[in-house]
Amino acid sequence: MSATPLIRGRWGYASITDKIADIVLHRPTHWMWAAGLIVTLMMSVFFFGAMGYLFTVGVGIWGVNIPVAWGFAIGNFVWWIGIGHAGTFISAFLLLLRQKWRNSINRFAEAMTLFAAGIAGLWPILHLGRPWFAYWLVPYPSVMNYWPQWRSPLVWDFFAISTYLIVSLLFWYVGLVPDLATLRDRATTRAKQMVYGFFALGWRGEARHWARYETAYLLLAGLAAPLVISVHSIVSLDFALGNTPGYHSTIFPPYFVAGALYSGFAMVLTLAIPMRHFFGLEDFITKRHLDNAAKIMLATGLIVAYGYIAEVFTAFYSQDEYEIAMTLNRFFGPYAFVYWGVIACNVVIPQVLWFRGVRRNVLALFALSLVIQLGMWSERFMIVVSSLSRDFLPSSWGLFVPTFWDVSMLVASIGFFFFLFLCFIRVLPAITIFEMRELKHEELEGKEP
Amino acid sequence: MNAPLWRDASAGPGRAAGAFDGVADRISQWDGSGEAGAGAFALTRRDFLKLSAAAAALATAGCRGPVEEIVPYVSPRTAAPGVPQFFATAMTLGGAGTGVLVESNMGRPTKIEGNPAHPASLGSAGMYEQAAILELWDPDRSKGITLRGQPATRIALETALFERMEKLGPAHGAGLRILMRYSSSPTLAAQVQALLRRFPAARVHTWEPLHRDHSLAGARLAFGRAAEPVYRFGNADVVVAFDRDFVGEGPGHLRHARDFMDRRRRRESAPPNRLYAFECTPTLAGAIADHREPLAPGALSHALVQLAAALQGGSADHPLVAAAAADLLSHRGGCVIVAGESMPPEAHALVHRLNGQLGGVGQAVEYIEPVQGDIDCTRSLQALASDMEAGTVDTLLILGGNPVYDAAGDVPFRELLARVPLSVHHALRPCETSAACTWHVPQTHFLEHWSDTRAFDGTASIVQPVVAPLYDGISPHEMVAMLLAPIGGTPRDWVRAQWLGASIDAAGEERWRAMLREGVVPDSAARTLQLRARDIDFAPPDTAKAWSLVFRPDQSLHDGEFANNAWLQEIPRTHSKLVWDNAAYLSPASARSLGVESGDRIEIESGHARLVAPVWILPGQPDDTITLALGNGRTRAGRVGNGVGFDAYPLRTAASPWSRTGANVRKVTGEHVFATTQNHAEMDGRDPVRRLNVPEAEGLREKPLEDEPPPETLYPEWKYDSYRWAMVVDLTSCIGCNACTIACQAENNIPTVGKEEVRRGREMHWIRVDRYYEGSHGKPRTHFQPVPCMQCENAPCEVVCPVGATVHDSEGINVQIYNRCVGTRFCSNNCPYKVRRFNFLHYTRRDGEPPLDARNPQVTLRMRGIMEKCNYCLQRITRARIETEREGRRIRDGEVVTACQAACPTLAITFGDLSDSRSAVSQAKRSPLDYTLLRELNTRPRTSYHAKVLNPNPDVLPPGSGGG
Amino acid sequence: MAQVFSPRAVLLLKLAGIAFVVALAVALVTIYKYFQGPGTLAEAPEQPIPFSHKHHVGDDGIDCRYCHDSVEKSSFAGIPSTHTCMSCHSQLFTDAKMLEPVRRSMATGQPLHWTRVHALPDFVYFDHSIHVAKGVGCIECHGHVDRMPLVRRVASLQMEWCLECHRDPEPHRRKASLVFVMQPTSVVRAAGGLPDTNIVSTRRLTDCSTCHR
Amino acid sequence: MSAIYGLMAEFASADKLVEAARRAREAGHEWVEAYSPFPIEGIAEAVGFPGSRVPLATLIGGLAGGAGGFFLQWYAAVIDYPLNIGGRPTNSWPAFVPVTFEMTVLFAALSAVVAMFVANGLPKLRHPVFNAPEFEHSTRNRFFLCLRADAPRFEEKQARHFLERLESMKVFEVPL
Repeated sequence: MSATPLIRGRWGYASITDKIADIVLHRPTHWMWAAGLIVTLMMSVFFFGAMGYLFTVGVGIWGVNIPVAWGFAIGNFVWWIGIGHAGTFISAFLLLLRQKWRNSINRFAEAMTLFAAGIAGLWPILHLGRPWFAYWLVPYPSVMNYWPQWRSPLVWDFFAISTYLIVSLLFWYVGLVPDLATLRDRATTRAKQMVYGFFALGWRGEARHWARYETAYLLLAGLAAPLVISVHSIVSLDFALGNTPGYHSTIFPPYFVAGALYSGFAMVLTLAIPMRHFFGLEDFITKRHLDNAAKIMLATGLIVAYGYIAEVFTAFYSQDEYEIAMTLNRFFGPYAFVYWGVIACNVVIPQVLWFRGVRRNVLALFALSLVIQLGMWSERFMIVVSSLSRDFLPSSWGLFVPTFWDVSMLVASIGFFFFLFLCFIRVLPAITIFEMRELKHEELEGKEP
Repeated sequence: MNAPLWRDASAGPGRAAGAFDGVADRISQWDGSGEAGAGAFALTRRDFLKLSAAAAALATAGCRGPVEEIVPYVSPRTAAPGVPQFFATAMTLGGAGTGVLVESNMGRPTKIEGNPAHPASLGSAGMYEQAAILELWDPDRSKGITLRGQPATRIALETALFERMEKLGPAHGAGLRILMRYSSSPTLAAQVQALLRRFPAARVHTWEPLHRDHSLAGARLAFGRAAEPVYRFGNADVVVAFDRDFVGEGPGHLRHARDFMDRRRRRESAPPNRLYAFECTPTLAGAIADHREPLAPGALSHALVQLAAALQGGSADHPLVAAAAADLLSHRGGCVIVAGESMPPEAHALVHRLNGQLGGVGQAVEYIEPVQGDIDCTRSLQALASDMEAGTVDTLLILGGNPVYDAAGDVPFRELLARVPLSVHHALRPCETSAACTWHVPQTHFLEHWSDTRAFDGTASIVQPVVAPLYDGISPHEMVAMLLAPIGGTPRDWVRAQWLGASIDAAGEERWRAMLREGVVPDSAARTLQLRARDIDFAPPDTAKAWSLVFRPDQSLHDGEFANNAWLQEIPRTHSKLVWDNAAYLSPASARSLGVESGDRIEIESGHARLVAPVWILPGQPDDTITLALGNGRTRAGRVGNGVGFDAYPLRTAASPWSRTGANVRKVTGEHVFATTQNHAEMDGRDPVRRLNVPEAEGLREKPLEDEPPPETLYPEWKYDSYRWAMVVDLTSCIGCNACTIACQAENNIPTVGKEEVRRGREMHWIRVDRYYEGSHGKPRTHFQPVPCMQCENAPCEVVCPVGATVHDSEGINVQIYNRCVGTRFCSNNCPYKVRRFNFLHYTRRDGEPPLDARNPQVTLRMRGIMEKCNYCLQRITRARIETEREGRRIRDGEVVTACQAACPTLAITFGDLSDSRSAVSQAKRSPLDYTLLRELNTRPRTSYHAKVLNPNPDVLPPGSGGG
Repeated sequence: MAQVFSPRAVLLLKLAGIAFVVALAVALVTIYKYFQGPGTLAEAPEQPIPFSHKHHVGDDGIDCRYCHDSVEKSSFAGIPSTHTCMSCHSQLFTDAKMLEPVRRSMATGQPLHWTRVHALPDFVYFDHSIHVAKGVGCIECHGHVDRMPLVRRVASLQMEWCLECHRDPEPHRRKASLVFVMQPTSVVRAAGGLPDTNIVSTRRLTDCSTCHR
Repeated sequence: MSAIYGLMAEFASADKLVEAARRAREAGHEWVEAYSPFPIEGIAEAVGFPGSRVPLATLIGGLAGGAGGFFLQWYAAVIDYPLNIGGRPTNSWPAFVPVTFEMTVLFAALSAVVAMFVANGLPKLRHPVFNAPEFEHSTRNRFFLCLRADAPRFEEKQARHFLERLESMKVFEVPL
């Protein structure tokens, strides 16, 4: 493992605390942050306006049809939920694996997870023909004596995603409590003191509290780890359990999870790189962090690539005429450009990550993270749309053409995501302060690996 | 049964209230009309009840029952509010009547089906008959009399006409002209005679755009008198068709299809019949033919001449003609040659002679008086035109029809009308012609008036109204009566008198009731004429080199009168699968030579007329011919039909109504966007349609098509302890006519979605007819396959629905619970047959959708965001179940008939209960030809198919002949 | 360092918390109530004529079918025509103020507009005839109309209510000939009025397609 | 003098705090509380923390959630409204697994967090230690040891004397 320290430069408990807390408490608003906030706010407003229009007119405003009954909405859903995986993965897995470098990135990664997963959760509802009845997926004793249909992967989705959201929120909040206490004690105005104080729940860092706290946190991590895997596996079952050629495949769960982390870590970089720059956090989020994230991207990317190969292989190995036709259709059909785009963005280009120079080149990583996210979105589109467009009976084949609303709502949802994130970094400490102190402590103890 | 019927039929004013009760949550008290309220309830969610303005107008108009007694079709049920009743009547199209049964719910006609007792129907109904219900409810119908576009009163009209008649009286009516369409109504004929007796100098003209001048002229050539052939395809082992789509169009086509397919299905007794089709534009007859040869119009005549020669013992250099000749000769007495209207009169004469020579006459073909009379429309219209030109026409009464739009291109009818001082247009809807006339008089729909009509074989039917005129319509008989000296009685009396004389005796009354009840006048079929065709020599001109244009009626719009009918507009044309459009059909080769693709535009110039039309490449179209469908491009059809497609009439001349040679064609810039319901035409080796030839079919007796047991499953078999509904579709019998699709649309309140939505792939038909090509693009073999829901026992759609909105019921039907559906569309993704339809938008609120009153009250109207699909006409099953349960017995085989099954002219669809091993469907399932679609997926469909069996001549191997 | 929260602040927060919980509970109950539909013992709605079933059925003992004449033949029980009313009231109470609307209706031919008491959801297909045929007494769903001066709804008409009987019809059925007897089914059954018809399959009764299509 | 919550000593480093806590316990002081800006290894033992029962709560929560989840599905699909879904058995238990799993995780996580807060007596917005001067540094860079006055055998003078002998930066009273 590299020798570069996880905290660069000469920092003490106090200075770490002040540095991070002041971003929230004292730092004057930067014009770029303000500009970003306004732009993304406008996009968010459009997003909700579009929803209103969608609800009044119907999903017909999108390009969906028969046979392609699922379009952007489901693709976006899968993509967002994928992005929403990195945070909890970082917090949970890396904690269990004693990866100390997680401490400086887990807080904002978890926030990212929450926002992404939240937005992801919107899409299936927007996608419904009658969204106002979405609550029928919730089991409750109704006057109809009728229940959800438990064999449907969509019901599993509902449970998986809501569980994931709740657990991630708990995990994130529990992690926040000591830092909220810090902000409470450093708050300058009464209001801030009250607000932070309220959410800090009167935390006072007593030894027994810390002991129980760490146990609970570890348990949460232990629970969240399988949860992360389960969520995208279940999402993948929406497809794998279908009989459509291009859906019906056992490779989906692992390959979806890998893809999720792939895009998730890409998003972490997309967020971390500008943040560390604008808020001068280079000493906490060091190149070593970026390097590690890049390595994980490389690894998950290779798993995804394996998934692509395996799909093609099984198609021809199985000699199933429908699978073969589907594969050829992906290669040369009307949506071939998407497929090759996916291969380029997710498989070919990311191979540059083998080079240390690239992994430590901030700009290169940033660009790459965007490429990968584009690639992963295209992959979702490829799976959802091109598979449906040509299934069993040639007579029912058809194409999907996105409409203005398809595209604009996707873009707007991205804007909404960044809006939430921009708010977050000015309201809560984007880096776990107490864990940084702990890290410093261990460093002093010479325990730092 | 007077009182109850009368009550039931007259449950009207209440009904209007009823429809609104839905909103106001009140019910009206008039007998049964409360049910209408309940109907409106059951029928729709509350928000559906906010009717479109037009529909509201209708609802307020309400439907009073006709004032006279009308007699329902023999119905197993006792009349009660909420129980539909059936009335027999007849629809006239192109002068020939087809018997129909009209389902009436609380006095509101909601569906039209065939009348089993009627020779032209035998229980089946075509697209036009069924879609006529939408014509009745069309909000664009004329709402009142207009004088130069301004509302006028009936009094005003009557006075105007009366004065006119007074004025014309001295001149014996010189200057009075009536322009009619083909009519086979004895009553109307009698009225016209009376009129001519009063005004000897008056003239009656006839114009039917899809006239039968050629065949009538041919008969005159052959027999020296007009006659019409009546075919008995049941007696024909070999049929040779020259551009004659005898199963798809023209008087009696339903009957022809039935006879032909009955004969073909009877494989056991006799060898199946064989059909040779020499035709230009691909038609249904061509699709079911064992051998089809695409030929340009000129070449067709030559082929016929060759055939004649070959039959004379000469030789034919066209191999298929030779084969056909040989086949005909070896089946003397059991064969027939049929020729289409597009063939020249000489060709018809020649065919008559050949049929006589082959002994077909008396067997497969008989001759009768033309039911619409001996009329030459072309001459008749030209005569009228020249008189209008000369200004000798003073008063012109146009009884139906739309000559301004559909007169031949070289008859400038609009301009000529301007020279007529008083012109009265009497039609269902305001149209191009009414705009050019002084008066427009709303006509009653045939469901609103009394009349009579004759079928293709002369059988007469009484047309009885099942609902009082929705608007102040005037029936044709009343219209003519206005010109006559005032006579007593009502149209009903006139019609009755026509058939029973003035006598009101009990016997007569009983006969009258029987006529109305059965829908046919007993033994009224025309007696056959004994005719011998004389020799005529037919030397067709050399086939033209340049492009030849072919004019055909639009498969959905007929001559254009159905242009405002959304159901018909959205029915895919059988071969091109185009909707809401017509196109210039080109063969692939011709398209290549012109350098055009489907969607490109070409300019066609012929004579003085020129036209720009979008191209659609149609496999099976002969090279160097362009087929143009008439009936599109209406400008004053109504909200639905305006500006759909292009108008081809201007290119058509009186002299050459069906084809023209020597047209100039060039590609012009611009793209046209077509909407088609099927994007991929080949089967890609997946063989959804299994084909075999007779010998192979015989072989199946030992080894059925599907002899291995169904694939293994991990799950225990689900036990079905009561009825097990199932369906079999026989692909041999299916002629691809779309009757099932319309029937389903009418029965199940299926909305239309419009061109743009179809283009997006959002059509709603529950049963679609897939069309596949096989073999070369130039001369493909065409296969049709109706695809409803397969009602899989292991339904993939059900497993993925998160809210259990689609589940199996205990009788094995895969039901869709609309009020539970949230619209995830997962079920559609998981349906390998893609038979599920989704309301992406609020289609039932579209403009042009029928009003609530026209809907089937037994079926929920679906709002947006809901999935829907075929459910084996659940409402019909339920009705039967409730009735039989009340009687404490099981449903008998054949007691439940699905809408598609009822409509099918060839009985291709069998439906019934599998738990009864003697039921028709159980027997069908045991046939060696039975197979299920995508069996390897182990969805265990309840709907299965019988492979398509063809009977090609072993001596010829046509391109792309079938092979399982 | 000073305390962030004064005792008062803490107290307020606690109260707010309690208030929130209570509010939530109330909200849930209200929603549940809402979906229960209007109370099953709802007030009888206003009618154009205060027609008393109590009088006609209870006192005069007129058979249900006299007015609701299609109840055995059709999905719809039938609302009596003005003629039906007048068949008696052309002799009785001919000048009663109360019956003015009936006479007017008779004169003008304009139907009376009653207010629907038993309104099923739009997507439910209910058929009176089969229920009557299978021995489900009127009283089962409509209650003691013979004791109602003005008819009101006694059942929720919710799906759960329908299912209750469809899942186990036996206790709700009686001899077909006794359907119109205004006695509780239990009493009728005890008096030997056990059903003489049979239910083919109760599974069928709980099929979605039995009521929805 | 008014009643106090306890006596508090302030330290500059974690090790000193641990050391102090240990010594305090050895010196027979009970109810020793140690406050630190981050979790310190060994401090819990030093102040004599017996160990938490949060894991047990989590286990129970998880099991309950899982069992409840499965029962809900089984009851709804088999008992309450059995339906023929695509010809599958009403008790399609393999299809019930995902929801069961999610419910297990959900309830385990919830009970872990709830148990932790409850055991810690949180939320508690007001607490005497917040009265201690400079206590705000306990969330920054200072470490505090508190001997509670209400402990049995607490004797203020002796306690103050003890604390002053530790290498603390300062010793002060925590007023109630």
